[in-house]
Amino acid sequence: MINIYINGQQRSILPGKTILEACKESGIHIPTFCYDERLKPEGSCRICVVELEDSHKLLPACTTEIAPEMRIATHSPLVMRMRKHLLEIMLSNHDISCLKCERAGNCLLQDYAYEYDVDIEKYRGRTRESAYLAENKFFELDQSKCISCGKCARICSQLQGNNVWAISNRGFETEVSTPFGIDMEEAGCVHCGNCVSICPVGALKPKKEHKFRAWEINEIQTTCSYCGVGCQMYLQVKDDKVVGVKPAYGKSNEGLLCVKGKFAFDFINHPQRLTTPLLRLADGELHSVSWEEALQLIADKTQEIKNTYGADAIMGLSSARVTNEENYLFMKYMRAVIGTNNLDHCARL
Amino acid sequence: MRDVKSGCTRVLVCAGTCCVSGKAFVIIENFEKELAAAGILDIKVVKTGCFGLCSEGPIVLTQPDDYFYAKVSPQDVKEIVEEHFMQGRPVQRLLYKDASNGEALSLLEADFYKKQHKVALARCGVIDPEKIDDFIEQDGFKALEKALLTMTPGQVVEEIKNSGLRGRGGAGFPSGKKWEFTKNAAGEKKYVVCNGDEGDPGAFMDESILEGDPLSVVEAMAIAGYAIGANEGYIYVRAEYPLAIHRLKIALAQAKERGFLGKNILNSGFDFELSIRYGAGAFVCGEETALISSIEGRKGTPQLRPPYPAVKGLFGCPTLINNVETYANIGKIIMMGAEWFKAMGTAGSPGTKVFALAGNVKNIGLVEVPMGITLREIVYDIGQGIPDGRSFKAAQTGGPSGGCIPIEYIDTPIDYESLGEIGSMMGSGGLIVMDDSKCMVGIAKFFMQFMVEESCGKCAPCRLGLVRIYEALARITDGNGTMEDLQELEELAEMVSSLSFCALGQSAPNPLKTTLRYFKDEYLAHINEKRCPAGECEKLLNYEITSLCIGCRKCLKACPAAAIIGKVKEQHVIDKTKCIKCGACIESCAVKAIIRA
Amino acid sequence: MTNPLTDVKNADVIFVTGSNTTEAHPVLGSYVRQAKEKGKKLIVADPIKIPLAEIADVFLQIKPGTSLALSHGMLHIIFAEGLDDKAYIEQNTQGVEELKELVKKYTPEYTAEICGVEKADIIKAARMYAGASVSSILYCMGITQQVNGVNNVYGLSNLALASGNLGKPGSGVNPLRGQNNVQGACDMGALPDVFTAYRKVTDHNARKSFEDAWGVKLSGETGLTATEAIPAALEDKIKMFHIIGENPAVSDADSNHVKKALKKAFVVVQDIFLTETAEFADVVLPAACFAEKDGTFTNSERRVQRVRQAVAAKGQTDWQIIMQLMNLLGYKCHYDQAEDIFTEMRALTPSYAGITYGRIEENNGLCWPCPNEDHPGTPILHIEKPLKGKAEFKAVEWQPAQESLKTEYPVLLTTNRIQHHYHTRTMTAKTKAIDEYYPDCYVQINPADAATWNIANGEFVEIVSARGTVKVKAQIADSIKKGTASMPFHWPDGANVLTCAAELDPISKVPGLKLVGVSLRKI
Amino acid sequence: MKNEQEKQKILEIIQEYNNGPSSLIQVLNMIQDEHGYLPQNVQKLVAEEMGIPFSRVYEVTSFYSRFTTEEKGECTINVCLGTACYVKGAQKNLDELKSRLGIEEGHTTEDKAFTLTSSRCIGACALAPAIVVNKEVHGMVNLEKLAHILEIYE
Repeated sequence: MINIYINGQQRSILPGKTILEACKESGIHIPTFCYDERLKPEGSCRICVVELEDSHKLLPACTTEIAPEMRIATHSPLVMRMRKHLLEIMLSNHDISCLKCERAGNCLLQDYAYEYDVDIEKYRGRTRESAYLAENKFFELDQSKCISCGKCARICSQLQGNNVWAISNRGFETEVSTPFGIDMEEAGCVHCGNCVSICPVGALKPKKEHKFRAWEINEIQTTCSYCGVGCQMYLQVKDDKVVGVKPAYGKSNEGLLCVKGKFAFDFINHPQRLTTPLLRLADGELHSVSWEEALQLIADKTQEIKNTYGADAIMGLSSARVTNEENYLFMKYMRAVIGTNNLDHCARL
Repeated sequence: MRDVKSGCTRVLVCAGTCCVSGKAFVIIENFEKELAAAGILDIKVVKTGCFGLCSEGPIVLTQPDDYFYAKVSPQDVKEIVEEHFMQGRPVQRLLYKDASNGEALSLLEADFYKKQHKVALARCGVIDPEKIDDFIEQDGFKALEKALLTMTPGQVVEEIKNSGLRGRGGAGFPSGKKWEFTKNAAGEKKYVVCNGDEGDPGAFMDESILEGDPLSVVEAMAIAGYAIGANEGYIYVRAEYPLAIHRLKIALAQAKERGFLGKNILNSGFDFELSIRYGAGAFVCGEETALISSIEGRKGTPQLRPPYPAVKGLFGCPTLINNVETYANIGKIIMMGAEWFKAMGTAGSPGTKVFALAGNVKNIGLVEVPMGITLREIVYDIGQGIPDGRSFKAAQTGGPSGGCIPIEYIDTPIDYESLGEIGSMMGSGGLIVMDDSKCMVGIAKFFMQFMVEESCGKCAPCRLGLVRIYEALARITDGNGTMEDLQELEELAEMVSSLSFCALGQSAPNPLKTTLRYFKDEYLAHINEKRCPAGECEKLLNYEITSLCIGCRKCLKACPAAAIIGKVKEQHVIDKTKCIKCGACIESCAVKAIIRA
Repeated sequence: MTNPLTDVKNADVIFVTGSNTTEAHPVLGSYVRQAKEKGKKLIVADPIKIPLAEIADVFLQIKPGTSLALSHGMLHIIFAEGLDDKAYIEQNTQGVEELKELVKKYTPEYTAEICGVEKADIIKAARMYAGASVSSILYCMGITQQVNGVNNVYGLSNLALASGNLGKPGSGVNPLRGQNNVQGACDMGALPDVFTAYRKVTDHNARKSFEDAWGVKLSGETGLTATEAIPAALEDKIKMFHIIGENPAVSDADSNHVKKALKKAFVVVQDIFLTETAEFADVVLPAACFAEKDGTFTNSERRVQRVRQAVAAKGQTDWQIIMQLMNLLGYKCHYDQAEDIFTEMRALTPSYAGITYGRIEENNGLCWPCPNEDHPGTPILHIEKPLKGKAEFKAVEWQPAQESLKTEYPVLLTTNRIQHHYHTRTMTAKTKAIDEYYPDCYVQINPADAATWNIANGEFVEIVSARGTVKVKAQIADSIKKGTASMPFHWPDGANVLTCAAELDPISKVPGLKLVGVSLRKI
Repeated sequence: MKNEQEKQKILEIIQEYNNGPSSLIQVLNMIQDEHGYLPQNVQKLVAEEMGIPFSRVYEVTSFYSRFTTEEKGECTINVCLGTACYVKGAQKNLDELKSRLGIEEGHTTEDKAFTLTSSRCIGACALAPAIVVNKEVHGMVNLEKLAHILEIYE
C-alpha cells in the first residue's frame, strides 16, 4: 500500500493503480469519456485531468499511476476551469439537440455540461462534416453527435474482434466510419451492438421500435436466453414492455453481448405470442379454451394413457430453454407423478 | 594531355536540394564532359552535400586553390574549365564577393562561415556522400572502430553522458541519459531508431546531413547499437526527401558491403542491421511515440508515456530514439572525447547547433554555431542582416512549437534554457527571420493553420481547440475580431497547452502565446482600429488616392468593383464601401498617386 | 466445460474444432479473437472455413466425420516426438500403452489421406498444441453430432490428457453448450437415466433419497431418449408426448419421420409461440418467456445465474403449469415462487447444495460443484488431478460413417448455425431486422462444384438424401471444400428433412446431424 | 486498379515489400509510387494480402497526407508552404494556382492535366517560395514566374 492524498484526505492505495482507480476506490467521481476498464487506456479525451498540488501540473487520471505521497486535487479551480473549457469546445462541434436526442437523460456530455455549468455557445466555428453515413437495420451512427472518444472502434477491434470501425482522417476531420464508408456488413459488422452499448453520447443509437426516455424505464438484470454463454444483461422495461437491452457485466460476458442478446427481444411483445390455451377439437383445428379446461383435459388424458398403456407409454421432453426450477419440477412430475424415466431434452440437438 | 595552369585538382559541386534544383546535376555533368573534352584527367569532380550558403547556390568550389563560385549555371561550366583550369584565370564574375568591398572571398573568408563551427556538418560539402571511401578518408568509421575495439558499451554510454549532448530534435533531453536508460532496460531485443522525420517547416538540417554525410548517421547508430545492446535499427525518413533517401540507400548498401553493417562488424563479434522506413506525411510523427507507431505500420498517433520508448518502444522492446543531428555528433564525441565537446557551447547546452536560417535575411542557408551565440550574431553577422532596406521585426525559432522572438531579445544567447525562458524553444533549429512587413497575427495564424492540419486528432483539446484558435485569429485578421476573441484566445491557449496529450499539442499554442506576449499592440490594432500595422492583412487594407492624382481615369477603368469616382483631371476618390481591396488601381496608376495603408 | 469461458484467454494455444464459435457462441468467439490479438496461437479444425479459420495459425479443413482420425494423427506426432507430458500421464491416467499402439498407424500420411488435409499442417498443429505450456480445446456439435461423436470426444480428451492440459487455467477440454440452459437441464436430471447431479436412476441409493424426499416409489429402469422415443411412437410404444419449449419437428433429425410420430401420439406442448411442433399438438399451453419469470439458468461453464421477471407473463410459467398438473394428478404440492423449487432441488443435489439465490446475487453467479454455503464454487474442474481418480485413455479405431460411403449420395452435407438466428428461429425471426437480413434457407457449395454442376449463385437447387428432398437457394462460397456442402439448420423444411435419425451414436444416442450423404442438382 | 494486369503488378509489390504488418506504410508508399494513387479496391487488396483489417489500412491511408485515393493529373504541382516560403509569399502563389486551375488543394483538374498539392517544407528554404512541378523544384516563384512555369506544362 502506498500513501497518497486526494483532496487533502490521506488514502492507502495498492501500488500500480491509476489515479482514476484510486479515486473510484475512495468514492470520488471523476468524469471520463474515453475510459472503459476493459479497453486499453487511451487517455485521449482529457476530461479526467486532475491537478498535482505540488507542481500544479494537470495529468489524466485514467492513465497516470499513483506514486508515493502524491497530492492530488480532483476538483481544484484550475481543474474545474479546464474541464469546463474542454466541454465547451466539445460542444462547439456537437449537434446540441438534446430535446430530441435519443440519449437525453443518459448522456455523459449532457451530464457533465450540467455538472460543470458550461456556456453552451461559448465557442463558435465550423463543425465537422462527414462524408459517410453508417447504418444498418439495427443501429445507426449520427456523426454530428460523435465526440471522437473512439470507444466504438476500440471495443470492436479489441474486444469484439471484428475491426469494422476505422478512426479515419486526422485532426479536426477525425471521424469514425467504415473504410470508404462501405456497407457495415461488408466491413465485417455482425450487428453485435457492443459499439452502441459503449457509446457515451447520442452518436451510435439503436433503431428503436419503441421510443423511451432514460427516466421512463426500469432496468432488470437477467441472463440472456439464447446460447450457453449466459451473458448478463439488463432488460429495459417501459409500461410492462421490454423496449431495449443493455449489457451487464457478468463473469462470462464481461459486458459484451451478441446481436441476439442485444437486439432479438421483439419476440417478447410479439402479437403471435400465445395467450390462451388451445385445444384441438373434432374439426381438427386448435381452439381457445380456458386454463381449467385445458389442464383438466391433459390430466385426464395422461391418467388414461397411464392406466391403459402404462407410465412408460408417456414421453416427457423437457427443455434446455426453461429454468433449472422448471426442469427440476418437470423431472419430478415425470418420475414421481407419472412414474416413468422417459424424459429427455434436446441436449443432443 | 594539356597543361593545367591552375592549382585545382578537385572541383566540389554542391548537390544539396537547393543547388540540385538550380541544376547542380547538370553542372556536374557539364564539368565531366568539358574536362574530358579538354583531356584533363587529373581534376576530380566531386558531388558533395550542402555547403550551407544556399541562397548563393548552385555553389562550386575548387581545391586546393580555394576559389568559391556562387550562383553558377550549367552554361558557366565551359568558361570555368577553359579560363580557370586551363588558363589559370579564375572567372571573376562568378566568384563570391564581399558585400561591402566587392572583393572575392574564399569559402572560409565569407562572413557567412566566419562564426560557424562545424561538427555535425563537418563532412557536408567536403565529401562525396555517395562514396564510402570519401567518408573513410575523412576519419569515417574510426569512432565505430574505437568504440567496438577499445571501449565497453558502458564506457560509450558514459562518454556520451559526460559530453552533455542534448537531443537536437526539439526538447533537448540529455542524450546520454536516454542511452543509459535504454541500455539498462530489461529486454532481449532492443532497437536503435533515427528520427529523420524533420517536420518543422523551415528546417532542413537533417535533410542536409542525410544528403551530405549519411554514413555519419549510420556509424553513430551502430555505435549506439553497440552501447545499448541492440542489433537492429531503423532510420525513419520523410518521403518528401527523395535525395536523402537515395543517398541513404547507397550508404547502407556500401556500409554493408564493407562490413560496417551486418554480422561481426570489424571482427568485434557485434552484429548490426539497419533499414529505412519512410514517413508518409505527418508532422506528428516527429514525436517519438508517434514515430514508433508509424514504423510499426500504424497511423502516427502518439502513445502513452510512460512507459517511455527506452523501456517499451518499437514492437514493445526498449528503443533508443535520437534525431539525425544528434547522431551526427556522436562520432566526433567518441573520437575527440567528452571534454572536447563540452569546451564548445555553454555549460548547460554544450556543443554546436545547426540552424536553418531563412526568411527575410540576406544569407539563407544552414549554419552551425556554438551554443550560446546570440540571435544578433546569427542574423547580422552570419546572415548579413535584413535585405531590401527593411528592419528586423522578429525571429521565429522552434517551428510550430516555438515562438516569435522580438527585437528586445535579439541579444539572447541561443541555448535550450534561454529560449525557453522567453517563451520559445530550440526545436529542431528552424530560424525564420521576419522583417517589418510581416504581420504577427498573420504569423500566429499561419502556424495555427499548420497545426490544425497536422494535429493527429487523438486528443480533444488539440483536435478542437486549435481550430477554434485558428478561427478566432482569422476573425481578427479579417477585421471581425473583438476583445472577447482575445480573451478566448488566452483561454484556449492555456487549455490546449495544459490538456493536450503530447508535446506537440502542448506546445502548439506557443506561436500564439509569444505573439500575444510581445506583439499585443498588433492584435489590438487589428481589433480596435481595424488596421494591420504591417500592411499584410488584405481585408484590413485601405486604399487612398492622394493629391498626386492627375485625374487620368486609368484607375477608374481598372477598378473591377466600380469603387472609384471622379471627373477627368480632378482628384479621384475611392468609395470604401465598394472597394474590394484588390489592388488593381495601384497597378494601373502611372503617377503613384494611390497608397495602401 | 472444465474451465470458465473467459479462461480461453489464458491459453497459449486454443484448439477450436467442430465449433463455429463466433457464430454459435459469439461472445466466446470474441474471447478467442482477443487471445489471438494478444499473440496467442490458434488451431482450427473444421470442414468449413469458419471466420476463426481466417485468423488461425493452422487451419485444417477436414472432411466431415474425420475428427477422431485427426486426434489420433496428432497424438501420433506427440508420442513420436516426445511432446507428451510423461509425468502427468504417469500420475493421472491409465491406458496410455494401448493408445500408443493404436495411433502408431495414424502417421501424418495416413491421417492426411483420411482427413483430406496437408500432412505438414497436422504436424504443425500437433507440435503447437502439445508444445505450448497451456492449451485449451473448444469443441461443439461438429464433434458430438456425429454417429461416432463420443469417440470424437475421446479423441480430444486423449489429446488433453497426453499433453497434461487439464486442471489448470487456460487448459481443458471444453464442450460448448448450445442452449442457454442445456447444462442446467442436464444437471436437473431431465435425462432418461439420471436424477439431478447425474445420480443414476439405476442406483438404488440415489433412488432411495429421491423416494424419501418425494414420498413415492420411483422406477429404476432407464427411460427412452428423445431420439429413441420417435421410432417408439411410430411403433405405438409411446402414446403421448409432453413437450416443454422444444421444437423437434424442426430441430430433430429426419423431420418427416418426427412429424409422423407426433401425428400418431397425443401431444401436449407448452410454448410461447405456436411452433411447428405445436401445430401437431392436441393441447397447447401458453408459457411465459424468460423475461416473464424468475429462476436460474446454468451456463456452459457451470455457472448458475439468475433469471428475473421483468414484465408480466403472457401465459403461465412452466413451473406453475406443471405444479397444477401435479395437483390434478393427485400429487399435492405447492410452491409460492421459483426459489422454493430451487431450495427443494439443492437439498437433493450435492453439486448445487451450497448455491442460494442470495449467494448468486452476491457472487455474480456461482459455478458448481458448490457443496456447501461456504464454498466459493468451482470455476475449473480437475485441478491437480482428474475428479474420478485416474483418467482413462480411450483407444478406439476411427471408422467412416455409413453416410459418407453412399455412392448415390456423393456430396457430404454438413449443417451449421448462423449468428443472427437461434435454433429454430422461433424467437429470432420475430425481430424484423433479423428476418430481413436472413429470411430464407440456403445451401453453401464450393465454387468448383458449382461450376461442375452448372449452378450460379442464388439459383435454386434440389438436395436429395435417403430421407427426403429440399429445395433451397445455392450460395457459392470459398469457405466450403470441394465435395462438401453446408446448410444452416434453422429453417423448417431445411436441413433436417435430409438428416438421418436411424444411425445414432451407440453411447450418446446422438444422430449424425453433421454428416449427411446427399446428391445435389440445379432445378 | 482497373484490370488484371494492374492487379498482378500490385500483388508483386506487396509480395516484395510485405514483411509483416509493420511494413504496411512501406507497401502503400511503393504501390502509390508505381500506381499513382490508392483507390478503395487497391487498399482492400492490400488488407487481404497482408492480413490486416481493412479498417486499419484505411486509417493509415486517410491519416497520412502523402497517400491519395484520387488519380493524379499528368502534371503535379506541389506548393511548399513551409515557414520560409510562407514568409516570402507562398500563399499568394497557391491562391493564384487555385484560381487559375479552378481546383482546391489535393484535387485534380477535370481534364486530368493538373493536380495541385501543398506540402510542409520541402527543405529548399533558400529558394523560397518554392514549388515542385513533377519532382522538379522551381525556386523564388512569383506570379510572373508562375505564369511562365504553367505555360511550359500546359
